[in-house]
Amino acid sequence: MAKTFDLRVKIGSLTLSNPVGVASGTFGYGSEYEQLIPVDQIGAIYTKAVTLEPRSGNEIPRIVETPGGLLNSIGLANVGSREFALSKYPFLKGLKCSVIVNLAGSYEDDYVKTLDYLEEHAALDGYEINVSCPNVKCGGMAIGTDPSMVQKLTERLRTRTQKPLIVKLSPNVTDIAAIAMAAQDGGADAVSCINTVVGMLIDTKSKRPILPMSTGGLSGPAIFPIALAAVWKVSRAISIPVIGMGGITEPDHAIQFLLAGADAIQTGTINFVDPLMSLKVLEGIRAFMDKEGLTRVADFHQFLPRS
Amino acid sequence: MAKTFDLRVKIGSLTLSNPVGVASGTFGYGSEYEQLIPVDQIGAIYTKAVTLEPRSGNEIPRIVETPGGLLNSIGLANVGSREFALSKYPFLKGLKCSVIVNLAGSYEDDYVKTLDYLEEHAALDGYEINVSCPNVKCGGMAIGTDPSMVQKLTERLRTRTQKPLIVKLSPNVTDIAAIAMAAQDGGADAVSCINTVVGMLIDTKSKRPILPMSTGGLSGPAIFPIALAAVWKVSRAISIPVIGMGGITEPDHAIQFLLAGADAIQTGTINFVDPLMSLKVLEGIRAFMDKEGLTRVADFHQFLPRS
Amino acid sequence: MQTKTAKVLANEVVASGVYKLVARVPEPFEIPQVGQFLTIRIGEGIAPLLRRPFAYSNFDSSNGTLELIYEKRGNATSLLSSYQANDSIDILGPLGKGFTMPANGTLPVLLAGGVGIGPMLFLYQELVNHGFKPILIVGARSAERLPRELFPKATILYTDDGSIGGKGTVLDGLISLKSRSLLNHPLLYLCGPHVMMRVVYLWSKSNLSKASVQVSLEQTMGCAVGACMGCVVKIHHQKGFARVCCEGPVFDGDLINWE
Amino acid sequence: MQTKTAKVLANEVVASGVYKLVARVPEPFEIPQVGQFLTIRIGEGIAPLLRRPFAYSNFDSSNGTLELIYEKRGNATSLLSSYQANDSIDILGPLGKGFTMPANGTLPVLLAGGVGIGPMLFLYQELVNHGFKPILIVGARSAERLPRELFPKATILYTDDGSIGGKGTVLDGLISLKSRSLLNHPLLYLCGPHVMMRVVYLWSKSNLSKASVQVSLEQTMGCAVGACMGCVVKIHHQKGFARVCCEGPVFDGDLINWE
Ligand SMILES: Cc1cc2nc3c(=O)[nH]c(=O)nc-3n(C[C@H](O)[C@H](O)[C@H](O)COP(=O)(O)OP(=O)(O)OC[C@H]3O[C@@H](n4cnc5c(N)ncnc54)[C@H](O)[C@@H]3O)c2cc1C
Ligand SMILES: Cc1cc2nc3c(=O)[nH]c(=O)nc-3n(C[C@H](O)[C@H](O)[C@H](O)COP(=O)(O)OP(=O)(O)OC[C@H]3O[C@@H](n4cnc5c(N)ncnc54)[C@H](O)[C@@H]3O)c2cc1C
Ligand SMILES: Cc1cc2nc3c(=O)[nH]c(=O)nc-3n(C[C@H](O)[C@H](O)[C@H](O)COP(=O)(O)O)c2cc1C
Ligand SMILES: Cc1cc2nc3c(=O)[nH]c(=O)nc-3n(C[C@H](O)[C@H](O)[C@H](O)COP(=O)(O)O)c2cc1C
Ligand code: FES
Ligand code: FES
Repeated sequence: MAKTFDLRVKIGSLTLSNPVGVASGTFGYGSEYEQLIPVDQIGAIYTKAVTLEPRSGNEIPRIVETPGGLLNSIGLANVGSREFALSKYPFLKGLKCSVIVNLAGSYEDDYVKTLDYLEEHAALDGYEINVSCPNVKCGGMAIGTDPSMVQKLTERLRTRTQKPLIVKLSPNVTDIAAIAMAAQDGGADAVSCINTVVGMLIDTKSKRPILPMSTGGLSGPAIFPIALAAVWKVSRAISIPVIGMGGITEPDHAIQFLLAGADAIQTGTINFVDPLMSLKVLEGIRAFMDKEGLTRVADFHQFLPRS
Repeated sequence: MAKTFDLRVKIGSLTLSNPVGVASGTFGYGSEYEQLIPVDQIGAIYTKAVTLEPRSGNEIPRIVETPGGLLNSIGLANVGSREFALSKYPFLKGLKCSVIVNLAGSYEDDYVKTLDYLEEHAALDGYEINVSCPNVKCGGMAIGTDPSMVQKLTERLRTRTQKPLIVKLSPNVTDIAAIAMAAQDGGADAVSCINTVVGMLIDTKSKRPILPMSTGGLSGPAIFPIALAAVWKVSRAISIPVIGMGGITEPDHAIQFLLAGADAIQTGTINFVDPLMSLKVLEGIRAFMDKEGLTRVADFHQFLPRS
Repeated sequence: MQTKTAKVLANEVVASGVYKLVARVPEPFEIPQVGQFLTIRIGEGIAPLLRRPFAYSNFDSSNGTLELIYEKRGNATSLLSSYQANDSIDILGPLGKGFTMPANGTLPVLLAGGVGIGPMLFLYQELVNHGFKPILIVGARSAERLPRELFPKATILYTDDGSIGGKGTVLDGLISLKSRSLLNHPLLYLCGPHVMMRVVYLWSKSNLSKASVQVSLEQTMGCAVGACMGCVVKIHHQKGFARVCCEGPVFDGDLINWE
Repeated sequence: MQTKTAKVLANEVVASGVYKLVARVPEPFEIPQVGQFLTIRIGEGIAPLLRRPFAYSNFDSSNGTLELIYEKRGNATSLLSSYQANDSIDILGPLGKGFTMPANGTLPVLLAGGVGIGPMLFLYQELVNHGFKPILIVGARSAERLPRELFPKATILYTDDGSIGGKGTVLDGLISLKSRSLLNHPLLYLCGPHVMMRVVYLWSKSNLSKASVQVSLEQTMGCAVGACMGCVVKIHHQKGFARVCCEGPVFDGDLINWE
């Protein structure tokens, strides 16, 4: 007696087929994982950050393991908007699942120009505005830690697209709820949280920071409790959807995000470890709903009401 | 041919015999560990927080394990300043190692009154001002996330004691360096960082937060890279000594803190796992200095100069 | 209390999901009292991170051989079940306050639920050695969860599903003792799930005159030596809470706030 | 590329700190090219977290048996060395671009340093199968680090301490080949520590006319499938970097920015 669940999630004008996405920077442009997972079954793919011009990214090493985590300093390495439109867009456009482009830049204008370019040449299902990358000298987190800059940027982007705008929040702030409110006030359709936590390792042999820019962004299991607290707080401060991520390694973590107030989730670092985990998480969510008699994703919020 | 090392560290008017301390809340009032470790060899004991009045602390459970970490919600449970003076002070006073009292309160006045009381009735070697506890409704982190409040509190305490004042910083801020500068401007002799990171877990069976106040403080290996980045930044913003802690589980971690700019370190959660780790860390620091030809703790700072 | 590297002598399944670990502690060792516990650092990694507490279920002071009975519950106990003879384990103990021995002439009744059986077997033996004639009632979900070979012959069994012994809980066992009017000034010793202890305590206080009840509690532990205030239980006392690790794990039931 | 649960057939010490792992991959399996690699999820916990990459050192396509040679370096490889026959391992492969076979008549010279030996043994075998007469030069710190039983008979050995073979590095081996004037239009294949490959590459470019050099690089990997941009190496090309996991690990030495 298989029950039917309504797993759909609405983000602005967009309906995701299910709440499980794969996080920006951990799933490339989708095609890299094509042989390892039936990509179309994922709720949403969030692309690697796209900037107006191509970026070669930071020096090496860019990745190092920490206790229960991963510290990265990719530096928004990406092919740039033109090449994205030429070589990545066709594949992504052909997918049945929703595709959200992760948008990054150094200054407000960069975001605007990139959005304009993509709207015209590579229109997909929505934008995740990355104002929270800790691995670039300007832009990124510098914007994402200031509520007024977040609001202003969101407002400007809002006037230029009907597509869903999702603002991706940084955990490296005193009051993440204030940033979330600024995004909501600016007209965002949703927020996603969290991006990576600023972290560092030093090589005691060379006596130098391991990463070229000294610090990097921490992701993976270690940050799960931090991410859950962030989603919990943000969910209680705003009324638009919240997309939770950070340290998911098993379905139970995703369920915790949904219970905390998230409407959708993203698997990140764990995709590197188990490329099928996003769909295992989806299966686990379904099994939980079955066992608990939940029929819609919103039912998760009845236990710890968002407000 | 055993070399001699000068392991001493100066914090204001106080000289610690070596850079390794045991963190507040993880070593009780010292006597609890007496049978397990030669307490006198530790550089400094930082007591469990002392508040003016006794506090029974938060509801249960107060402790839960996370991936590579420990989430706690003790809520500053402690015997209060009078009982501290009566029953804890005599043992602590008899120790050969330095003893720093961790001071907490809800409002600025509480800190002042507690300090005054202890100065008169239970004078030890210095005070660590806990403005960073995430597990109490008021005080704690509410003060520690606001530079002007930190400066004002430090200034007030400064007028009332000659003893070292160490301000303990919270990582749950946008700009930890700004808080450190406020402490320095207020007259602190040192800062210690970091206190725990706000985190949360939800029990998907009961569908409730596991901790009674929903969120708690994350410590242990998971937070090590976050703590190291904090110490690195703080060390580059101020000139007073920095005491590093967060996630140390082995000597190499402590050495990373010292290289990042710390003058001393504290072992915390790991004391629960291996009660001897503080002294193993000290031994590891000594071995590193021997191998690298360092003779004083300040020599660690030559590789990555603080400013 | 002391930290020691003990050597595993055996680690075997004694019932479904239940194991008995036997290990040798090198000299000089401290001899645990009945009801005390130890903590084990399981694995060497960061998950599990904290040491895990287990009650002694036996201790041979002639050669430092300890025994414990444990249930596979999560990460740490699963990993513990993979330890084999000759492996080393990092232990810290003995810890906490154990059971108080009864006054002469008292009838000790021991009620164990689930893996609460470990300390109760130790206590049973100790009471017999001291000349008492204790009664032991053990409850479990079903027969296969009971390590019956380890039990004294006269053990009274109860299972939720009636698959062995009486159908019901250890409280039913206690009630049927009462109907046999064995109980005057009984001394009850309880170890098991919190709800079982609560129910038995409350029942005995209203149904047995002058019953005194000792309970062995569980709580998540950080330090296990009284330093972190993590392992508390609510008590009827102005300070509000007591630490299970050092003021317990054995408490007089009257002290506990059973709410 | 595919994820598979393979079964360990053997995992043995073949030299000091060096192991050979043999595992059976269930059907249907993909057959790796020489120079490709796979990643293994070692343990099931959160530390080590990332999968670890290893080059195939052999593959029997009749029954899906893979071999790899690895060195115990840190956490993950220590844990890997504890795997035993019949244990399962979670593998992902084959990954990356392998070696290009030489044109007929070319003399392939293979230089391996340390555990760079794995893919070189595979390549050697493959070249022999294709009718080439490759030369294999292997270097290590000292004799006991060399799994010599695995080497073809004619292997030229060099050790830093001279404990076996020539005293020096594989470059000394290459230089002495030149003096024997074996080398016209040689095709060099390198796998080993970055500095060794750099030195050999630079020397060969200035000392051997028309040498072409293929190098197999190592870099810390996140995804290993080209998605994360984590594993890059600097190249002489406007895009600045190439991903080792999918554009390599084998590169034409001329492309690499050896700075
Ligand atoms: C004083 C005392 C004596 C005990 N004696 C026994 C015994 O004799 N036999 C036995 O099987 N079990 C005993 N326990 C319980 C045992 O400690 C837990 O079953 C074990 O810690 C579970 O760890 P886990 O990782 O396998 O499970 P997890 O998945 O981590 O947790 C399962 C449950 O175990 C408990 N637990 C987890 N971490 C801790 C911790 N750090 N400290 C205490 N409890 C924790 C929690 O209640 C949790 O819900 C005792 C506990 C205490 C406090
Ligand atoms: C394409 C490729 C092929 C390889 N083939 C072999 C082989 O055949 N035999 C062999 O012994 N080794 C091989 N290596 C190296 C092997 O992957 C590392 O030795 C191993 O990952 C070390 O892990 P650890 O936890 O034991 O050591 P750690 O203590 O984690 O690290 C030791 C060193 O290993 C490297 N390393 C750590 N994590 C990673 C990672 N996620 N990805 C890549 N490198 C890492 C780093 O250089 C680090 O300094 C190969 C690496 C690559 C990239
Ligand atoms: C290697 C790597 C690259 C990333 N690149 C981006 C990026 O380009 N844009 C972005 O918004 N987030 C990026 N992130 C952050 C992730 O999308 C995610 O927010 C974070 O890793 C937390 O989730 P996790 O713990 O599940 O990985 C990256 C993360 C990693 C590990
Ligand atoms: C159980 C527990 C109780 C703590 N209590 C206090 C406290 O009373 N005052 C304080 O300043 N910090 C307290 N801390 C924070 C620690 O002193 C330390 O800053 C933090 O745990 C990070 O270090 P670690 O990762 O090594 O544990 C407590 C930490 C733990 C785990
Ligand atoms: S476990 Fe720390 S006080 Fe009991
Ligand atoms: S490891 Fe991710 S791109 Fe190569």
